[in-house]
Amino acid sequence: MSNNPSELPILQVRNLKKYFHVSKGTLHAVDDISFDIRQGKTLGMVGESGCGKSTTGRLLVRLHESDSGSIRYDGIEVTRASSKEMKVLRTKMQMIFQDPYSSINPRHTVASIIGEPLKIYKKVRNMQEYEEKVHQLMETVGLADRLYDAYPHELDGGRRQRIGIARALALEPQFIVCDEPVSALDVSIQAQILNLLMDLQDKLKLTYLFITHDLSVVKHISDDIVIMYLGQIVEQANTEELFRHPIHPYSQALSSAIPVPRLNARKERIILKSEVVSPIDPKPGCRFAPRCNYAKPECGEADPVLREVMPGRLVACHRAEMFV
Amino acid sequence: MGNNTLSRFMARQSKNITQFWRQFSRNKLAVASLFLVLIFALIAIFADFLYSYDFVTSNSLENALLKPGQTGTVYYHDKEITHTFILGSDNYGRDILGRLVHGARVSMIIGFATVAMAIAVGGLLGAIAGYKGGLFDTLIMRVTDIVLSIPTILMSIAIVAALGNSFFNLLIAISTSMIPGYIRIVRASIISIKDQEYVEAARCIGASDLRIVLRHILPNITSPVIVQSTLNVGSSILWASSLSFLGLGILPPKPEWGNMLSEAREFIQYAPHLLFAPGLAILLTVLAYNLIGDGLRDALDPKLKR
Amino acid sequence: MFRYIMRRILMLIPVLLGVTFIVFSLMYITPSDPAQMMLGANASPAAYKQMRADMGLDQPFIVQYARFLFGYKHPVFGYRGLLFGDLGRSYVSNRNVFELILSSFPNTLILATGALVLALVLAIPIGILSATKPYSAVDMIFTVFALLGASMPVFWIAMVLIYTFANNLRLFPAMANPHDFSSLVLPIITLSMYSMAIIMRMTRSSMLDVMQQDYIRTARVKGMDEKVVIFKHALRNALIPVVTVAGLQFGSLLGGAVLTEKIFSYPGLGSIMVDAIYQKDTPQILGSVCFVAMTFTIINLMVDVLYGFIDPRIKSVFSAKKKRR
Amino acid sequence: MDKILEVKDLHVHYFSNRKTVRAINNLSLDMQRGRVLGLVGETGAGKTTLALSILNMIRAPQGKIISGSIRFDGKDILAMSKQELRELRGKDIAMIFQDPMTALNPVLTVGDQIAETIFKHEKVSKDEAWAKAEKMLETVGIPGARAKEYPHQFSGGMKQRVVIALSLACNPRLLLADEPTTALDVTIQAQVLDLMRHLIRTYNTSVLFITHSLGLVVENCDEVATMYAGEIVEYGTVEQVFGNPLHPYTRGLFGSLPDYSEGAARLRPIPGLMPDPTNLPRGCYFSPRCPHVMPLCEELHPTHTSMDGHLVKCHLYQENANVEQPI
Repeated sequence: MSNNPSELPILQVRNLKKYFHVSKGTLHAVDDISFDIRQGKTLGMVGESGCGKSTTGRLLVRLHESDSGSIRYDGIEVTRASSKEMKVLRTKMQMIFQDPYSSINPRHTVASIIGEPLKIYKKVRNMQEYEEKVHQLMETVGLADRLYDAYPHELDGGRRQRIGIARALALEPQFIVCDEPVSALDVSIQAQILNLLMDLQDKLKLTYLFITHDLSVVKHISDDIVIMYLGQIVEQANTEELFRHPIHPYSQALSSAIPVPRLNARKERIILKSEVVSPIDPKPGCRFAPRCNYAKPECGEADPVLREVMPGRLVACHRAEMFV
Repeated sequence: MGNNTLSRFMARQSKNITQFWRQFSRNKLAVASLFLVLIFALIAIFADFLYSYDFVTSNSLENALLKPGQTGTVYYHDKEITHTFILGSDNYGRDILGRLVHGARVSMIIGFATVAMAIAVGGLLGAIAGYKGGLFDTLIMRVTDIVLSIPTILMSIAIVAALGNSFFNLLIAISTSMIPGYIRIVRASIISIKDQEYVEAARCIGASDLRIVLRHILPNITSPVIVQSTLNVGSSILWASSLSFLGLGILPPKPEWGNMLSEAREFIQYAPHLLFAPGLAILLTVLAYNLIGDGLRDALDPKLKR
Repeated sequence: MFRYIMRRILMLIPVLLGVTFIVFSLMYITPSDPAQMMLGANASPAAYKQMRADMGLDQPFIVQYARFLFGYKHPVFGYRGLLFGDLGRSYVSNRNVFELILSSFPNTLILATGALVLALVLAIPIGILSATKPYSAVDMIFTVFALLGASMPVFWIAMVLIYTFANNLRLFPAMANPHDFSSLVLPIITLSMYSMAIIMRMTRSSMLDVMQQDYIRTARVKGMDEKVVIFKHALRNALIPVVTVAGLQFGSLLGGAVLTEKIFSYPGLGSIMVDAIYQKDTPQILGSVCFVAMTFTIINLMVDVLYGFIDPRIKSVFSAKKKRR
Repeated sequence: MDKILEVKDLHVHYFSNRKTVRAINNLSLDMQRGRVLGLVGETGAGKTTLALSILNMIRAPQGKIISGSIRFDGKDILAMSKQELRELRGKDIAMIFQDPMTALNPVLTVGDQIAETIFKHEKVSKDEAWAKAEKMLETVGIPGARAKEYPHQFSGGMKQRVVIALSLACNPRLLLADEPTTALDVTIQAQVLDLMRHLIRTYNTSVLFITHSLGLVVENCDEVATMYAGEIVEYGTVEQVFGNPLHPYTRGLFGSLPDYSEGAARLRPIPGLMPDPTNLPRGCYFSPRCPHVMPLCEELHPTHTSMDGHLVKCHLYQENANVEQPI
């Protein structure tokens, strides 16, 4: 089994931290997280707004500088890569952004957006090769040829997102951070894009970090899942396992909150107390405790550690054994 | 295929221009203003063909304070000719229309030169403040605050007083008062664009800082700068006439709309036409630039596209 | 709130120092010779040299600037310095600069206040009316009127008003003085024209913007009368940017009444400053400009405080800061 | 059953840039008293326009109700005077908007915003209105003392509770809930929906529940209507529509959902895009995307076919109500 290349982690994150200094204090956006992403697989990263999932994605491709911790991609330390190494790394890891409206420059044509990485990396020798390559990328993501010279404002959200995907594919990367790529889209378009992403993964042997707040999407597309809450990972497992039996009380609540569009699927929702507290200068102790239906006084004392409570099941909860 | 690329590029540009013009031409007042400004520009360019400069600056006291349409005898190249003063004459017997025509040239040059200077300085400082941030930003914005807390007219007067009364110093005095505006606009636009995901995306595909500024940020801040500049050409003309009126800009006998009014002050009781012609010239010009600015604002606003 | 105001006042200090530095530098490079001015043209070289030394003009720039700030000991030309509230004496009239400013500033204040009040009283209702009927004939007329107001040179408005109402109709005097209200009518109208135009346009666009907001739709969905929607729900939100603009306008009216004051021969601060610049009367220029800059910044501060009363979001920023300390 | 709302042959157009956006096209819809009707559709289907039309809130010159009738409790809303409409809005019909962040006036206290509605519609003094506003806040789980606070002092979920309190303050007979939880986080969404379900049951309010989520419909609604390009293409009880979706568009929506096609490796999305509302196809609006398109579909616009109250607007069912179902 261990010889199977798909089981090897292509990306290893260890004790990653990112704090932002804001006027009210220190925002613990990403607070000491560690995880691996297996080659050719999809890791889903789930959490509610402000849990640090987007920051994590940006740290991986170094759009933000991390405060501490390590990110190893294919043996290269991303956090300390020189600008030369970064240039090489960028051809291997790319990102697809959330907002199909703000993530592409409104003043550039479809072709110049998709072709920009080719020009920067001088991947093509002449104009003819450039045009061929752009056409090929457009075909890969399902954009009609006639849109070559179109401007983004002439296109709908789904097509814009395809542009973003084509741009990310232009450098032929192996790893792509997908930051909520479908959450701004309507269901029928969302399904088209999800299918596209899965097809591309099969065809090009891509590895994804798939960031989303939508559990049904992540359940559909991911092989493994990490669930984040206020900058920390609360649970990490294989997708199937996690949805069959969520252990962390927060995972339980999330999983119960998925609205299932089937008759007789109505189930009891776990209703959590109050709302997410601020990630600015969090108090010690379990960050979920104020909303947890099972919290005990000791939960507010020490930070729970992410630990293996069952084979292959990592949970950060003081009372995890109760739910196993 | 290369040929194809070029023709497609041209087609794209003409599509953009057509689209822009369709938006702009919906504002009839702005189109009329553009027309007016073009006429004024032509008059300014061909001023010497319409009236010779010597003629509009030399005195002929026997023709003083003629009413519009009256004729008088003038000496021109030592010849005696009869001249119709279409808009009358001033207290030195100079032709008002002729002085207006030459004044248009001065105003036009001042308007464009000051705005160009302000864009160059203000744009650069604003771009540094917005893109680099941190210490540069603080420093530039503090100084801007300081300059803004001195009333602009006093600042201009003080600069002219300090540097001496010359055309170039007048340009400096006026453009200084506009620089803070450009710093703020450019800085604000850059900061808002810097937060856009497409700038992050550009960084992600390995674009350098220079490329990001030139290809992604600059094209997106031209619209607000163009709008601001159009409005500023108008206010610059207004400022110049105010300073000339105070005796700090263009001094008589050089023709300038503001100093024409300044000279007219004592005679308005007897010759009200001295008051109306230059005043209306300023009013119409400034109004036209304001209307064009409004029209551009609407036509260039991406929110109103399509 | 109090702490916030105190902090803002402390922040005034560097700004004012910056202003004095800029103005002082400008005056320093001005080609004028105060010593010559004091002595007249026929003074001997020795006397001239002595005068320059007495006035401290032979010192390097930075020393002169420091003396301006911290004072200068001399039996005739000495003064305590800006930081101690002494701005020295005018080279021309030999009067105390600060006293001169204090005697003329109230006159300017009367004019500027009158102009601002007139502008607000007319501009805000018209702006609201325009915004409630956008693109109607009424709106178009007022929009053109506002554009005209913003495009007319102040001195020209003044001259037209003088020609019409003073010279021909003889309704108001052509010269203004602070003790005669009827003489203030024309300068106040002149001065308010531009501000009125700006405030009108701002009120209109801000009101139009607010009327598009979701909470206006909420108010209508609740069945509120249109009057309540406009005056209770929309106006307070729309006024926030209007207050800023009005504050800026008031500041520039105080410092920028120069042209109006000159034309109406009105004894205000603006007239004094222009005369001082013409006469290269450095202490007078420095003193007046610093004074105006300070007034301007204080008005901005007052506008910010006023925000707190209109916009609760800002008030809570004040109190949040208080709580944290 | 007793109908609280009858919409007949409604047409609503918006006008912009010399183009006419046909937002609602020949729409007919009935709502039963005391029931929750789910209205499903994607962005641009005209869901919010329908809700605003029911309040007669389409404002000239941008938008106009071209024709049709809307009867609320037998009274024609489109024929009401402005005064009658103001009395109807907020009292008989209330609305909840999608985004709680912008739905509340930032410069007025939440108590004031609730109390003014009560004061306007009920014969009470200002003090009584305020007291009732505080009570309403407590009903939605917010301490009454917070009535004196401003919207920015509340979190997103709390704001939506305030909006709910506001809309239910005068005990309306009909509530139009326009994507009331879309802007909220999943766990907060669960809280708010739980609260809404409870209140609707308590007050016996009829609700038009607008959403794009089929999952929320099955959990919250009694009937469901699918909307596409400004018309209702399918209508029935939740059991009818979810048990046996008829219209190809409704089926397409189900096929697009990851959680529905559990186990299936691929989703089955609808190909193509929503038609341009300024340039709708001549025949069935769905025909360009429909997997079962027939020549007739491109020519003729279908009308409703009823099968035991399960309505569908599709030529496949036009000829014979018992036609074999296509897969």
